[in-house]
Amino acid sequence: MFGKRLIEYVIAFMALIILNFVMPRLMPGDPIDAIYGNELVALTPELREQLRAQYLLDQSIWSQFLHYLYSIASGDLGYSYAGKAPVIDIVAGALPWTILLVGTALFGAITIALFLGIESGWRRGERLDRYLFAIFSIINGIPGFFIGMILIIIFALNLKVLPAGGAITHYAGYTGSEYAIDVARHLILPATALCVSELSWIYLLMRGGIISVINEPFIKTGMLKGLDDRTIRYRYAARNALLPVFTRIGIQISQIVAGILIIEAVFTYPGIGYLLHDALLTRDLPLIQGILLIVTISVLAINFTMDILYPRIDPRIRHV
Amino acid sequence: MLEINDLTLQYTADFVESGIIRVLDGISFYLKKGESIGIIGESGSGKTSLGMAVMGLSGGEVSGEIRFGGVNLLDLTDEEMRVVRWNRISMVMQNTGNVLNPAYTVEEQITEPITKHGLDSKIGAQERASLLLREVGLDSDKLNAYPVELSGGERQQVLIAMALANDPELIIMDEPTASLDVLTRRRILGLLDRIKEERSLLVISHDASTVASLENLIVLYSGRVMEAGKTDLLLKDPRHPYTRDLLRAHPFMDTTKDLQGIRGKMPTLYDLPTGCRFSTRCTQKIAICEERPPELTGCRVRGEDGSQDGDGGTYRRIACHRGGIHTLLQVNSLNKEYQNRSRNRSRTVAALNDISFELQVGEIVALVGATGCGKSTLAKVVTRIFKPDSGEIFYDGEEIHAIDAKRFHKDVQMIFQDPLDAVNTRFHVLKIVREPLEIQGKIEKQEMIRKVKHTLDEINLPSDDIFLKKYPHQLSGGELQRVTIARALITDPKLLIADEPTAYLDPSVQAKILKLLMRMQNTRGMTMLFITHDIALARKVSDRIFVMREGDLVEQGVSSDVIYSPKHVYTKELVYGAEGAAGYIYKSIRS
Amino acid sequence: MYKIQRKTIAAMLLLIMAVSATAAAGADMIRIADPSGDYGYPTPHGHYSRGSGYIQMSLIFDTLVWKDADGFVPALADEWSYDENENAYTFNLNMDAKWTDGTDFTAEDVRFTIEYFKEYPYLWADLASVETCEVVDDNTVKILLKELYAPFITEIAGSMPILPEHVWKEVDDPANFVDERALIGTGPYMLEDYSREHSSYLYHANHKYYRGEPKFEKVVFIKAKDGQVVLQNGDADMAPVKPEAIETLEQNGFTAVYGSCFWNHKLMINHHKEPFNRTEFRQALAYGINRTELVEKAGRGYGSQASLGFLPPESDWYTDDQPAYAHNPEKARELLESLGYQLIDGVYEKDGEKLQLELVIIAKETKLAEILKMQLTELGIPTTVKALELTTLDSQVKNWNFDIALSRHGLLKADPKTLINLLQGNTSWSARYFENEELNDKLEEQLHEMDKNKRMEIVHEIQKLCAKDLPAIALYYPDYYYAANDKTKWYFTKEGIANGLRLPLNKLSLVRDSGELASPRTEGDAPEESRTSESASATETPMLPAPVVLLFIFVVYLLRR
Amino acid sequence: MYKPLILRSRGATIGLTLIVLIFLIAAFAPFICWFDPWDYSSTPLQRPSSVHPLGTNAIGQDILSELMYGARTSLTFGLSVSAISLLLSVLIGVYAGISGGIIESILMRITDVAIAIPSIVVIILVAAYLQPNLFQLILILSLLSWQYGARTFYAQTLSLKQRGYISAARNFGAGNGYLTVKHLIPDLYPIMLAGFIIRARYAIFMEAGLAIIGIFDPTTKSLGLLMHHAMEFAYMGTWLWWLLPPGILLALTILGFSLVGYYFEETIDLRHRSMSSGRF
Repeated sequence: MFGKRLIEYVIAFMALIILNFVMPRLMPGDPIDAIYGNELVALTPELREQLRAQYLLDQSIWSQFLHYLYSIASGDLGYSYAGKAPVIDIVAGALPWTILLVGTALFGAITIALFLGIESGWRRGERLDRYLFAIFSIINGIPGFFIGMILIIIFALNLKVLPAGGAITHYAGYTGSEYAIDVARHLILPATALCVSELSWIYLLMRGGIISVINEPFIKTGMLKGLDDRTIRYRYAARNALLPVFTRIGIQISQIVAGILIIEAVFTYPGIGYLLHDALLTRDLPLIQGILLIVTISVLAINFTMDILYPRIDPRIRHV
Repeated sequence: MLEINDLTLQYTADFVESGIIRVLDGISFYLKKGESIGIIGESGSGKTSLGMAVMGLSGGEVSGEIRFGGVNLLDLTDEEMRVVRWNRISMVMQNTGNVLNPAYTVEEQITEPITKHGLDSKIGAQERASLLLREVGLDSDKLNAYPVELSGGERQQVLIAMALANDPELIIMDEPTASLDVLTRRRILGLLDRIKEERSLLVISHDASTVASLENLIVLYSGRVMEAGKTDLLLKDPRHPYTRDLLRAHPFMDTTKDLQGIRGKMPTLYDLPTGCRFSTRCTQKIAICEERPPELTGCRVRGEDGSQDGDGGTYRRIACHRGGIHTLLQVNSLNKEYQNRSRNRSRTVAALNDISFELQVGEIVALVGATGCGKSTLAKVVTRIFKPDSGEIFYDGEEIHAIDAKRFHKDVQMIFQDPLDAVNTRFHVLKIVREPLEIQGKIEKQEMIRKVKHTLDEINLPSDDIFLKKYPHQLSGGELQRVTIARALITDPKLLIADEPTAYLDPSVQAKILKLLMRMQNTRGMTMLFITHDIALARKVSDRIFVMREGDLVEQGVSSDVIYSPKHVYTKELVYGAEGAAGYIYKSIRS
Repeated sequence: MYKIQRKTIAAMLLLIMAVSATAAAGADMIRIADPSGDYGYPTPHGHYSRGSGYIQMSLIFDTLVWKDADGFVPALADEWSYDENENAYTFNLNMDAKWTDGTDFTAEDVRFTIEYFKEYPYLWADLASVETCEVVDDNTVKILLKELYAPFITEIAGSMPILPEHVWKEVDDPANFVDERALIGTGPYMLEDYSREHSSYLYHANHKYYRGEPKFEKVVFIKAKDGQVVLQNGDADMAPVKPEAIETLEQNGFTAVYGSCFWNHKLMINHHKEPFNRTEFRQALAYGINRTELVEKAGRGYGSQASLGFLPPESDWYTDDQPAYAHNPEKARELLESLGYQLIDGVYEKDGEKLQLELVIIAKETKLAEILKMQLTELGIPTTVKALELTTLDSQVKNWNFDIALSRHGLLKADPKTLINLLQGNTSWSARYFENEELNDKLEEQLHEMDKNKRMEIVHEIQKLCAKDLPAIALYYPDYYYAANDKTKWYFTKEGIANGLRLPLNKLSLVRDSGELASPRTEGDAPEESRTSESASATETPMLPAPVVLLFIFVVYLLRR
Repeated sequence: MYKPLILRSRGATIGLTLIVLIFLIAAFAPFICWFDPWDYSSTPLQRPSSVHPLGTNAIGQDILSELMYGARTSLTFGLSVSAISLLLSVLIGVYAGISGGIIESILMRITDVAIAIPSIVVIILVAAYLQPNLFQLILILSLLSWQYGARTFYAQTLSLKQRGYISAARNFGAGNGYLTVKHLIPDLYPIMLAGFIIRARYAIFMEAGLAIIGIFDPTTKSLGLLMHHAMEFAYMGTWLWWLLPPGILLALTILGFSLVGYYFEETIDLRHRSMSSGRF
């Protein structure tokens, strides 16, 4: 079964690679223009020749493709002429910040959302549930950037307690704990915005999950066993509602990616998302391709890991 | 040990007019230490809610008392109740797919209540879990299995093992044998027998055979106790119409009669009848039944030999305004003699010789005997066609000759052997069928035709004008017999006497007519005296069988008893002699 | 359990308070913010080709001459002269200049730089016109030109960074030379840190700078999406802002730095295609388009109408003796009708064929395009707008596969050489117009006319021809606003920095004496400014603890319950 | 008085009311607005006034009119994407389910692969190269969002196939076409309806998301684009009447669709749901 899933992921990956490969070649004019065409980059004839040779544009489409595969395999994602650096280096510089932001926000979002979702679903119809459900239903419709901007307007622009963007205070000479606090200060707003916008749908998912298991007989069994409420809520209801919720989170990883993209752009947070946003604005196509490739690999890897882990977590899947 | 007094459970619901759904209503019973008790009833009767109420998990408003070990469980706080659960009372939920937490292994689920209640360490609990599994007959390698890996029977065993985990004094089991195959079911029942030796057991089931081995039985209907008592007595001789109907619907191995459902539907919980809950389906209801619900009181019990005998009511209680299944027809010491005038010698022949019996509301009694044994005479005496020489016949408590003729014949109708003989061949169908109504009078013509059509529809005859205008010779034997049945049914009789109604019909038509009669009996809740010479036929249709021989009623009893353990020599002859014939009939019905 | 939750929340809030309370401040430091931020490694071959990249590099590497708000000022060369006979420029170099590794700066370095850039071309200094460079003595170099070349001082002497020979002579891959030694220059600042992922630069002062101690100990460039936010937040001292933000910022003690006419929105016309190949038609378009309205709407009033000879009125080279094409629909109609078009139901038709244009744009210019579309449609030329991806647009324009297109470019106030790029260059924003022989000749001629007045005349002629032929229609010049606090005085450089960069980030603002030289302050200014800054901080101080107090009250409330 | 079932649920009633209101705004935008949203004749960047209740944008267009027309585009986009992708889902899912054999395995493998592909990546990639117009964007998004639905309909078809009346119809000699048209599709209507609502919500949200990062046909007016333009001036105090209203309208639209969607999800017991009800 994993074999089959793996093959699917490989096919999906190949499909994206092919798309990456074909798009510039489908564009009108010279693919070099499509790949590097940018009014701000002066392409000298020599450079153009050099690039043509580099991309084997004078050779058959197949050898071009094989070469393309080879360069990807060897970690060469192309060269950003706007950024004057290999794409892989640029991406590598931004990746840790994204991981920090996404890690904090998603950890927060998932923990809080699951907690609230469980408590709210368990108390379905009670006041707490009604309020939470109403609040998060509304937040669910608000785009993340919107939340971000409002946070900026309140906390950065008016109250001036937190920075409006960036990841660190540049050259403030902080070291050690000062540096950590500085990073944390910069992290608070974007992480909160991302957290809140992801929180809402995970909460709704979790609440729905709890509601769908709350009438299952094993919940009654748990109560009959004289277990305390919390054990039943977490070991019985949540544990069983969680698994489908996690699959859904896996499915909706695209949404998370989009959320990151937007939040990083709003907060000029120097991660992959902002990089992509900038690359889109400057049409730095090698960089766009490279980032998307990295994103694809990450998403596929996460999904595949979840696929592998899932049966280990859920005995129901294992024996179907 | 467990004493339940006037337990009432109701839920508020805003979608109901009354705002209240009453699930349990005034339940009282007690269970002594070490005793076992079964609760049966159709689904929706409140059985499971009763179990949940005892466990304190029914939700809703609970009133009354649930005394366990002297303490009213309803007075306990949640925390205190939590300690009672599983430690002192455990419950085996109905074995559905998700009754076990799918995310944990069997071992984790068995040990969980032990460790959570702080009874033992984790290791100790694990040892106990493996012990328990062996006790319920499972390999201990199932400990590491997840619920999805278990078969239905194994799951039931695990559930029971789990219920035993904290060594409770009382175990409540909800449908422990539902949806199990025969062998597994036997294994589980065996397990129940072992368990009830050590602790108290309350088994909830819709299946009477599951609770057959328990000491006491309670019959629950729409949240009220209908009947309660010793299990063996109750199963053999149900006194409440509901109990009887429930058992009739249940396929016991030794049942001879075809299965019959209980007519009508159970009332919905938010729209309960004000009177007796069973009144909407009862075949013997009277005015008071619809006015107020009956109390659960002691009742008389019929002895092994069919004689009446009273029991103080401790072990046998019943909730029925009419004191249980009502006797519709009571015949006491009936005698009738014929003067047989042949060859100038007049001989007195005893056609009926000191006949006594009872017919109860809603039952089918087959009167079996050879030709000339006095069956038809008895029928005619009972229907007031002949007068008996001596003896009394009470219909619904009244001496039949004192009853107004029209009223009597409205209630007591008869179907005759030879349909062609029994109808006026100049009459067409409409006339034939409406004749009793015309005789009864007081009815509009249109209403009469409507009733005729309705009755014909009921017995699957065409009701169009062409058919109504047909004459008896235009009809087949089966059709004609149906017409006579329609004629008999049109006055809504309470007692139907069918005198060899299928004697002139070929087997396949006979089968259809019999099915029809049984269906009509069931839906209309009639009492039927079915007269036949064929004991095999009697076995299939009747609740009880009377055997007659030369004017004597030699044996009467529950059909299965009569068939499987005939007591009278003549009965034995009939039964053994009929085996071949029965086989023949069986085959012809199938073909 | 609820107690625990309350405590957790309270603890988190306390943490936020603690974290919020620490605020950053720098004393002898100036922070400059910009939305794009990253400009590459600040060496000639390492920086991004965009103008901002050049600015970064210019802090480290000095050129021979430089410009301030009023024109050329000495840099590495104290003085310079042109010898007509030899067609050569002679530069007397500043002898105090030293490389930051301590080595003396000599004439050899200049010669080496020219040779090096000939081998490894540098986008910002086209050395095609230079024949050779002779070292006269340690302080003097003479640069001989191949032909007469008017833009020499601007384009080469004023733009070419001088490299240290002793470092670069071994370097054969300058783009990837990111050694510390690559950062040895003669400029006022030295790079301390460059972070690509944060798009930030940190420079510290070169205390041995030959033109005096730099004004700031540290200079920081950071990336910020919105200039107003970082300024108001105190995270930057200088940033580009929206014109509308100026008022608010000025109330907060910031000064506006304003520049216009450096940048141009332009309508490209496919003059290879019917009917656009007809001058009258193009003129009709020019009359039909209400450029005042474009300034008012698309530029929200912050900008000025473009002149159709391309050079803006603020340029020294501008002439007003050219057709202005003031908005005149009647005239446009006249011209169209002269071409045989008839207005039927509000749409011009010729030979039964309705006029219908497609305006191709990139997404960013939607608003401008919307207005143009409405104007043309109203005139009787129904126009549709199609947004394309930039490369596709460029490709279509280059292949003459379009009707009209929106384009944009800068370098307007630079040396008139820019006209050649605009009219005959090979870029997608060039009109590539070769039809007019006279224009072709004049363009060539001005490049080699060393006499500024004569050259001026030729350039005026060119503008007239342009405005008549209209190979493309310049629409309007948006204004550029920056805001800064009073740490230093910023200005837009005359004719733009180096080749005409439209940024107010002249490094002279960061060097004390030259900055003061360039814009001497009046006596009354200083106290006023200090007062504003005081009042600004006075209003800000109570703002800081307010939320902290609120949070604290909330925490107390939570714990008490 | 008869009350439709859906109106007995408070959430669904609120949701339905919201959707109807927004539909009315969108449908009657040309009659409600007293400004042409393309008309730039007013002074740019005005504050709200009685003439311009939400002020004007950077080129002097009336923001309220833009908002109403924007709702139009957003709804059109959402509903079109929803309809097309639903059609694809049903076609592929039902066809795979009813055909069986090689067609089934091929189609479902394709579906699984499509599920594995992160759609946002494809959209950005394609948009970066093509700058698609409204119609193309609808197509692209539809082509990228059918897969989850296809799984659901496939599973539903499989379970429906087991039903007696399908076997009975087969016994009477019904072919796949007949079964699909007469039995399967009508049986799937409720799920299709729920799917349609869920998808529409997703597409409307997606429109906003894409427009905000600059991937949307800029020649149209949509809620997302309105916000995209508003963001540029957000920090100048204009956000209150420029950024907030489209944000709120979007949130309300999504909320409306969500509430109705929840109602359907709860009503139709989607036990074998693999359908993504999410936004992306």
